Amino acid sequence: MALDKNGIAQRIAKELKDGYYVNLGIGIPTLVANYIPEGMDVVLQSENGLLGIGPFPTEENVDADLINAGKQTISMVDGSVLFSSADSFGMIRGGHIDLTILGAMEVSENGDIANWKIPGKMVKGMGGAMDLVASAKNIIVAMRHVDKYGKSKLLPECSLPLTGVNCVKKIVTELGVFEVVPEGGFKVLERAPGVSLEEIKNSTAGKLIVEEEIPEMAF
Amino acid sequence: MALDKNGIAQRIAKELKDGYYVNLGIGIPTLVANYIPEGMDVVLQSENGLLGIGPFPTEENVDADLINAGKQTISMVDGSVLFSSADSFGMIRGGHIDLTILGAMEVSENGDIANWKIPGKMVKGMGGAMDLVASAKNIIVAMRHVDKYGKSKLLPECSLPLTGVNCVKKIVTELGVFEVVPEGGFKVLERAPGVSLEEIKNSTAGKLIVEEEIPEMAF
Amino acid sequence: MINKVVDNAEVAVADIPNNATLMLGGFGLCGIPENCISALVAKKTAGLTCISNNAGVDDFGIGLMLQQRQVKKMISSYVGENKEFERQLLSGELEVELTPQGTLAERIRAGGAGIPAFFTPAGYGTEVAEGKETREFDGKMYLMENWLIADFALVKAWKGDTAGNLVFKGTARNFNPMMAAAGKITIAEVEELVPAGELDPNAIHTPGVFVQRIFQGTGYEKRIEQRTVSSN
Amino acid sequence: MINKVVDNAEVAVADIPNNATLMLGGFGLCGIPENCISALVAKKTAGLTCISNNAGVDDFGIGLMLQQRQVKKMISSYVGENKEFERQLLSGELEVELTPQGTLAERIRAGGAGIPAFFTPAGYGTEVAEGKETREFDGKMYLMENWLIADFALVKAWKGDTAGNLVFKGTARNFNPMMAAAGKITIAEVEELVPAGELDPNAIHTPGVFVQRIFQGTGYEKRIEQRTVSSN
Repeated sequence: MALDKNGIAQRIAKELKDGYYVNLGIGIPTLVANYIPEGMDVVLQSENGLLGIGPFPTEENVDADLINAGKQTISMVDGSVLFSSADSFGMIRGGHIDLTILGAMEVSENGDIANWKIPGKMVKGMGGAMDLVASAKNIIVAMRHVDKYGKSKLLPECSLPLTGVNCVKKIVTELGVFEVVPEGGFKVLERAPGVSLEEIKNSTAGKLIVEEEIPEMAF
Repeated sequence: MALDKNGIAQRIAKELKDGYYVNLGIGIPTLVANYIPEGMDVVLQSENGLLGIGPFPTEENVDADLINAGKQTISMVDGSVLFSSADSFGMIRGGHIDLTILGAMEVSENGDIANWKIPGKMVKGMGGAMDLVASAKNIIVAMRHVDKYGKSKLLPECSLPLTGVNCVKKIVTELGVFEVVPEGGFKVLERAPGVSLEEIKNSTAGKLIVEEEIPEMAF
Repeated sequence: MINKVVDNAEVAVADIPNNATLMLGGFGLCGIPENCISALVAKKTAGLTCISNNAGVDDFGIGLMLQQRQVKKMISSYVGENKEFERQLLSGELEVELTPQGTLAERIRAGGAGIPAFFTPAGYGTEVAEGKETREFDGKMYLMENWLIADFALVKAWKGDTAGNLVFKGTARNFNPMMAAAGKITIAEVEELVPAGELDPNAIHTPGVFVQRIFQGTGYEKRIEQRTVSSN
Repeated sequence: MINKVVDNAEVAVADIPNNATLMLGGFGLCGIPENCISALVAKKTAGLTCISNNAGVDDFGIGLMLQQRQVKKMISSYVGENKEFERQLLSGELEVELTPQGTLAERIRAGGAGIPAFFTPAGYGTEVAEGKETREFDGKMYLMENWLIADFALVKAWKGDTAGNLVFKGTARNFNPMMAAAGKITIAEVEELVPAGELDPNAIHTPGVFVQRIFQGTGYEKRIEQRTVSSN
């Protein structure tokens, strides 16, 4: 059975490692925070100026001066630190964040990503996405495998305006886990529980690489 | 009578204006702090990371963690603020310091300055001088008119390696006050008490501009 | 220490002319100069170019200035959450320059620090790089971006002193410190104004040299965009 | 929070190899990593390239490493006050790259912030500009300078916590925060090490993400170069 958005987040959480500093994008990536394994030290960065995002505050602790990049009220943890936007993106651009997890509209088989603009529709802006994808050492995309019209989002080439080039390393969708390989192509690493390779092939427009028996993902 | 170094400092202090942020170089410029007019608000910047230099500390208040750019122990005043070297030179480079006063080995009639290196002798380095002269809105040089061999330091062209080009606006020496005019040349503004124009002419190798009766400086 | 205190927002923004370029601090509605925006709305200053990460919401922040069509151009990284903005943009009444958030922050920082241009990887290979110089360093591609400087920077701090030193709180810091340094004239509004000497010199975020005018603001609403809470 | 604590300087610098590029914080002898320097002197690591504003004095700071000829090259802005340094430089044993102090600070800041190059006016028209690209912006001439990144950055802070967050004191801050960000591995020695959560998150100068190892130093001498006092 294909994963729901929580399932995608839960699978991505398995990519976390002890000691990682991680930037989580808006949407499914934000949910990853709910699945950080007990006892694992992972520090979440919010690009508007906080390292060490805590849980949402209780009603009486809501502070308008403490929000995340999605403008949600948040809290801090022991060891949290606050800084300016310039320092925050210095941290990002300088490669100090171990992992960036973000959503996408399209990913191409050479790792290009499009996630900020649909021509002809209202443009909201790229926010910090271009800085993040151009700078991160490791980028995992969390997204639906196909769009609402049934069109594959894993493509030979992106059709939408790009956010960044040659940057996505891994993709987790409701159907499986995919590695973007250096020579180009989506290498299938895992199938979602009950999802067939056939189903994945039918939903993927880009070059799919199937090297051996593909295991079902385990949680 | 030609001025001593305190006299030069005292004359330069007359160039200060209320509300100025000022960077004082090592040597005679440091003495200018002793002649800031009573009641005038002038804030002194130390490029190693302090705005608001206070007087030297009393023996019991000496703090090894609080020094000026000349490595002297100092104190702070109410409203002082500490920052990093990058922020300090951002402040300097960004044109936020109103006046820079520094010493020189040579100044040319187009405002070039040489004050960091004598070829063939030990080179100590330029420290912050190149940043200061390239960035300051207003630069006053405090120096002896001639070197110890009697050679003029106000020259058609500098003979020593340059610190910066077209930057010096005014020079105060033991003999007088000189403006470096945009078209090139040292315009005599004031004579030191008892110093004749003849004496100034004899000590100046660069082009001297004497437009009218030159007043004796008053304190 | 030099005293930078003015009475209130009206006095502070009185000489901002039509067609000025402004920087306005804040991320979303967090850390925005509420008092200065109100004063500009009352003053009806028009033709403004506003450099701000966001454009407020329909009825708060820069949105209030958009309602009155005081803004000619926005330089921002993200301008969602604002219907009136969308209408003016689609009708051509409003010009928008979108720039990656980190590039925006760095361009403003560069403006304050006297760095006219720098190289960043953000936007390489995208439409953001169109018309810009690109260059390879250590095997990676970068594009050149220029500094931003404003006629007036309007910033909001938590505490400030009479010498203009500022301390920000939480994530309300965001773009405020860089903008304070990049304004030819910087106006700081603070929740609490104290005499020079009361703030810890070691914990000041913005040195007073960058601030030309400071006043204690009133009636801060601090509107929250996404109130998210967890149960006890 | 991730725990970055190591036992002492010896452990912290144990894997610094010969011929490594180091950054060492401090201005003069103010804010230098005394414990790490002592450990490197004991370890006799050689062939080092040291990026540091100054080179210490004959018998303290980096001067101790010069005595043992552990340093191959210095990148600094000012290297006076050191006879042994002078001797090695004149005899050709030591290589020196002099760079304007603000350019040095900005190159290090750029290294930590992922900016491979930027333009500065400092040194234009001087020998510092030789071989460098120059360019005009808004009628003023600038030269292009590149970032600096080190294999190891050795910084000294006043207080630090187990997560690597640092607070500096007085003018001992100087080059330390930028170097902390520009080291591939950053080692911080602090006068007082506290548990994560004890430092005010709003008043931390260096976020822990930049620090890989931290320890509480011992026996700080904090030598003063120019002890100047005024009478009461």
